[in-house]
Amino acid sequence: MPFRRPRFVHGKILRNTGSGIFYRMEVAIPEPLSFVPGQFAMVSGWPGNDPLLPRPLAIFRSGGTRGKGTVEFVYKVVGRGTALLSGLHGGDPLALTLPLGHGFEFPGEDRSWWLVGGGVGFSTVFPAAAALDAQRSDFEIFLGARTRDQLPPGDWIPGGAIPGRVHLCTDDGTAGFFGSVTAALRERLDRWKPSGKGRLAILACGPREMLKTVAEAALPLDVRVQVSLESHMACGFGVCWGCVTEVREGGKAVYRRVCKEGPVFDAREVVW
Amino acid sequence: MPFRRPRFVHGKILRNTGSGIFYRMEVAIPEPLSFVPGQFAMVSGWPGNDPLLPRPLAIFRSGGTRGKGTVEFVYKVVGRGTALLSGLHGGDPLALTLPLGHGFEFPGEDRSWWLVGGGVGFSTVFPAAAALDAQRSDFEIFLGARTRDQLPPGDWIPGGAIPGRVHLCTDDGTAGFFGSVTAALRERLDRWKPSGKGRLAILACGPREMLKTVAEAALPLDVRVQVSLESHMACGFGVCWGCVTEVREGGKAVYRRVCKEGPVFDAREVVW
Amino acid sequence: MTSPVTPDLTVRVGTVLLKNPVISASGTFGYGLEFTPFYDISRLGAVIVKGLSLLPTPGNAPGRIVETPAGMLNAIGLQNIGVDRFVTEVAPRLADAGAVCAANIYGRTVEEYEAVARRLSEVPMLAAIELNASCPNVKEGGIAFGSTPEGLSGLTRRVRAATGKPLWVKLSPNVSDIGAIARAAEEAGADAVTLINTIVGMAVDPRTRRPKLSNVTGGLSGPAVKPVALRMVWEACKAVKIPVIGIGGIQSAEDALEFLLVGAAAVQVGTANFRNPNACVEIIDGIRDFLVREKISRLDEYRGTLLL
Amino acid sequence: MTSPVTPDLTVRVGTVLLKNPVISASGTFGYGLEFTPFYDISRLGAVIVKGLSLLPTPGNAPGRIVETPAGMLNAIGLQNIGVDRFVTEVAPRLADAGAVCAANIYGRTVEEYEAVARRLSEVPMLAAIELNASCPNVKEGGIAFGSTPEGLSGLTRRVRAATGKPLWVKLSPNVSDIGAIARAAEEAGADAVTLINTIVGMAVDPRTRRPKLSNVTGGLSGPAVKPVALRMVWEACKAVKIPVIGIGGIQSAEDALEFLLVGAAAVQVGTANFRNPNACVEIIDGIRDFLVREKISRLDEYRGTLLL
Ligand SMILES: Cc1cc2nc3c(=O)[nH]c(=O)nc-3n(C[C@H](O)[C@H](O)[C@H](O)COP(=O)(O)OP(=O)(O)OC[C@H]3O[C@@H](n4cnc5c(N)ncnc54)[C@H](O)[C@@H]3O)c2cc1C
Ligand SMILES: Cc1cc2nc3c(=O)[nH]c(=O)nc-3n(C[C@H](O)[C@H](O)[C@H](O)COP(=O)(O)OP(=O)(O)OC[C@H]3O[C@@H](n4cnc5c(N)ncnc54)[C@H](O)[C@@H]3O)c2cc1C
Ligand SMILES: Cc1cc2nc3c(=O)[nH]c(=O)nc-3n(C[C@H](O)[C@H](O)[C@H](O)COP(=O)(O)O)c2cc1C
Ligand SMILES: Cc1cc2nc3c(=O)[nH]c(=O)nc-3n(C[C@H](O)[C@H](O)[C@H](O)COP(=O)(O)O)c2cc1C
Ligand code: FES
Ligand code: FES
Repeated sequence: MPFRRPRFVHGKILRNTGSGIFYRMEVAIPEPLSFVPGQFAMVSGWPGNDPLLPRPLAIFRSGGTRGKGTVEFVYKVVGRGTALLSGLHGGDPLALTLPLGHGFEFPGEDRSWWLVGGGVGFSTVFPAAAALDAQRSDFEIFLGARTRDQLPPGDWIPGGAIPGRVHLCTDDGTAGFFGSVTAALRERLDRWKPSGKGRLAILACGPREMLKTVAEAALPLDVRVQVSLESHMACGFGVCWGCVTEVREGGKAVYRRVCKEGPVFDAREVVW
Repeated sequence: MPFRRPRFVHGKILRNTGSGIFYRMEVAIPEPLSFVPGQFAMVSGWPGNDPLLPRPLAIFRSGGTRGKGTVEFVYKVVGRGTALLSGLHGGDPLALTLPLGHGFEFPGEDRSWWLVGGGVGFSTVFPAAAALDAQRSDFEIFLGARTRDQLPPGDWIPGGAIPGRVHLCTDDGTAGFFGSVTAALRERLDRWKPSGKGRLAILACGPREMLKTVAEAALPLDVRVQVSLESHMACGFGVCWGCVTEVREGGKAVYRRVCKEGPVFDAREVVW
Repeated sequence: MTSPVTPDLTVRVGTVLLKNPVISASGTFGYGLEFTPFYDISRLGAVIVKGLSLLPTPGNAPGRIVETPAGMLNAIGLQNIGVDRFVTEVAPRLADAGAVCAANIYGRTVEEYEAVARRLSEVPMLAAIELNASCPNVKEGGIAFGSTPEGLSGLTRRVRAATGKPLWVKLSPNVSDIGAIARAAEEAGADAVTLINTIVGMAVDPRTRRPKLSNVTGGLSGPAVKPVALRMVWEACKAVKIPVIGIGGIQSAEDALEFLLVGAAAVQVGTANFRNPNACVEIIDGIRDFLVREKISRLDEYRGTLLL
Repeated sequence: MTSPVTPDLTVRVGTVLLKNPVISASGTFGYGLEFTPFYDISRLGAVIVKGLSLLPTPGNAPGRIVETPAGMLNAIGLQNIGVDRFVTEVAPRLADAGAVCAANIYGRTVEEYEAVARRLSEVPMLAAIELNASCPNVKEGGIAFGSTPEGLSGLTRRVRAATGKPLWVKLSPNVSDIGAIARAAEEAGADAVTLINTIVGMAVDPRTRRPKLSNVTGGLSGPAVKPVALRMVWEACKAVKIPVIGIGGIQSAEDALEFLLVGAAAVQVGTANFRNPNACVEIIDGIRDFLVREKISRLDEYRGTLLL
């Protein structure tokens, strides 16, 4: 049985290769892992105590068989921790706590799925797309980047880069839609007609401003929007209360842990 | 002109390969370097501030031509810093301050040279042997290790592992002389007859206890003994006063900096 | 003497007997139950839960943690569910898990401290109450009480009178003379002192020109503070006769042994839990291995044997 | 406003004008001349030499430094050549090198402090005297004076009367209320305060059971202490009107800017010199680049502009 409850494991890097501005890293772990799209791992792979804290990375994929698991991540170098990760080689050890957090929900009544990834946010929504693709659900993908080179390689896209189903957007127009991913989403929403088949659901991950815009565009149309938030984390499993974000619960604004009650929240609850 | 005064340079690792328990690392530096055997470098090659301090390593060899220098080190993994070094790969950056310290002296009147290296101490005396070999001076090498595998590879020995000239010693008798390098040295001293050609000089590097024994055996015979001492260092270039050792100067015991007045001291002056 | 196979790790903190000296630190271990996926928390010497207040506390606005070299600043602001929910919802589950537990408490006023202590006195499963007189992140988090011997003495006396539980007083390191502070707690009736809480620190962003924490300042913890914590624990051990519980930057068995060597009765592990959720049990195992290697049959023979 | 090509980095520490805010810290820069192989030391805002005493001081026995997570402990014990040799042998060479210099001083008694200050008053090339009232590593290194406002006030007054040089008083961080200490120095006539000196710490070897420093305790410095130093500098800036010189864990221009942002008039760089002898000049260049990038023409426009 693949494990589903959080564990701290010592992994070993199998591959850690760059593709454009993204790195894709595969790690061998002692047992196969079962995860919900949107869940993440806390990763620390460097010697010494500086940086001290592990870094959260969405679980991109998992595999393996009994006694021999693998897990994959996709990341972008933005600071010291991710720079250190990018310098690791096959064979190097990596410590992981996983799977963590509350992932996306897939209730039966939602039948159409739109997945929105801004920047490296695709690493969080692709696993959801892969799951939908596997069960032959109806989904579309919206990917936003500043420029062409900052889009993920086409063969990483679950189901392939099928035009009409995959909407690439670049701020500078070097690929796909000329403009932001939220602008493309708005256009698509304008053309969208609720079918009899069920509700539309949006799963989004990206910069907070983007998520807010997605929520503002879609919520008034009674679309169910789930957003995966980011936050600085110390522990990742709910014991430090460092990562909180403000959400509305029962009419009251309260601080909820992004690592535990999130990272995926119902967009209606988030205090933007 | 190769540089001789200390500089802080950013190097790039060319090779960093293990041979038995020793690593040999070659680093490209911006300019060729001229050094005195016994001089050392402060090396720091890891990201982050933990470990914080650079580590001293004897300069094993230098090369290169104008605008393109190389420097080599030999080291043994004993703790965190050296473990980090051993994990570095070709292409990785390395920061170096070099050349540092007061190296061995080669005054004209000393004509016979015995070089004594205990453990990784050979990394400090081999450069001296290489210099003597180059000027066809008369030298012998004594190398001590716990066991056969902990001796340096024969082809690292300046002038080659010529029997009679090179005395290998192992505590467990698995190679060469069965016993400590100091025991072998004592035997050799018993057989030694001062020739008319000049004085005998001993250059030694290794554990402090070994150096003390060398000094006690040789100084009474009026042999000139130079020892290279170790010490925990913060700066390596004489500004923190962290690395001092007690030496006698003009009849008084004073604290002198191992990194500046040393690491090579006249064994008569050291307060053991 | 033959080498013992399983050294005796038990330690005594006043009247409280612990199966080993490793205690999880308040604020870094949630309510304890979050660790049950990782290991059986009854293996710990004790579990100390997040600081409890009379009423649920929302905590500070986000921007609560900043990483620093080998350390971190936090300004959580003591977000917690309040003592009532702890007593009714959490304590029974901790008891079921077989954990030895202590509750860390704080109040905005002396009266609140007393009320929380009184409420917790009714909970049989609690082995001790740890009085947080040193949280730097809320105005009323005790640091006002904890930074002078007089303030600490007054607070300790009042809480001492309010509860029959063993009382551990947690000290602030932001003081000139930790020995005097520890003595004040001892004289006021503390059964033990715990130190150190976090050191007040700050971080700002040169570009945005803003503090990185919403609270402006926060508490520094982690390996960075270990040398300071060890020195203060050593000084406290010399200053008082009651047990001293050492904490600050402990990440490994080696670190824990340093605190035990200078005289600590037990140790707490905080920030280390974040990077390695198994830190506490790995430290217990490491201490045991050390004693076996050094042929020491009882931890008590090792404690406080620093050679000067 | 057009982007300035070369921003104005000059700062004023009281009456002392510095070409930039970066000063090398006492005890980490030798007598300054050791750095001449690396760069032209006249490029620095100022150079502060190793703490000078009336007579040459041998310092502590070896076992003087220990590395700690992102920091180090030192217990050098103020080994130095004494004020006379400094005045006759070193000062002229520093003057030749074109360096702006301040001398850090300490004494075992108030009288010794006065005598050293008096002797240095005769040296025209010295821009200021920095009074070390905070060395934790020798009994008489000032920490006794520096840990209470009264002690510091008395010492500062006496040294103030003994010299006409600008007097910078270097404060100990091992206190409950840094603001009160800074005010004491100000009221006693200091022209500026420098903080922080090292935080008292300790390290022991669990196996040998011995302290790692011959002096048992030592002073913690380096990146580990930066958050604490920054907080204290911020508090001192709010407490006094005289300039505050910020120090503690600065390794990069970004770090230095944090101190300037909270109000420091200038900064000192200590431990960073060890790993990177060029640290000070790289920090100067980095500050300049930052101002260019941010289109700030004068450092003085940036200093103390923290947004709260
Ligand atoms: C649940 C979750 C899942 C994530 N999944 C992925 C993923 O799959 N791939 C990926 O590339 N990244 C992911 N991230 C973001 C990733 O964790 C950060 O980029 C990383 O921690 C930065 O570390 P660093 O040391 O490189 O940067 P730092 O040096 O720590 O910081 C660099 C910059 O990034 C900012 N930053 C750092 N951490 C965060 C954070 N958690 N949120 C927002 N800003 C931050 C800093 O303020 C700074 O401006 C995820 C974050 C969360 C919370
Ligand atoms: C001038 C000089 C030249 C040197 N040349 C070489 C060389 O060519 N090759 C080589 O392998 N080593 C050499 N050394 C020793 C080398 O510097 C240390 O092995 C290294 O600093 C240890 O770092 P670490 O982080 O791996 O060990 P740490 O984790 O710092 O320490 C591991 C153990 O080694 C001890 N230790 C650490 N540093 C020293 C030291 N400087 N002296 C004595 N004990 C120490 C510690 O106390 C501890 O027990 C030299 C030392 C000096 C002073
Ligand atoms: C995120 C966080 C929250 C904390 N909350 C509390 C608390 O509620 N009560 C308390 O007494 N100490 C609290 N502390 C302090 C720790 O218990 C401990 O004293 C300090 O972190 C030093 O130990 P460490 O370096 O092992 O973390 C907290 C520390 C951190 C890092
Ligand atoms: C090895 C060493 C020696 C020091 N000697 C002195 C000294 O003689 N006088 C003094 O005022 N401060 C001395 N200090 C303290 C530093 O000047 C500085 O205040 C402290 O190290 C914090 O700054 P940093 O983190 O940048 O090193 C010394 C520090 C170190 C590390
Ligand atoms: S990161 Fe610790 S509670 Fe979320
Ligand atoms: S290591 Fe700093 S003086 Fe020698």
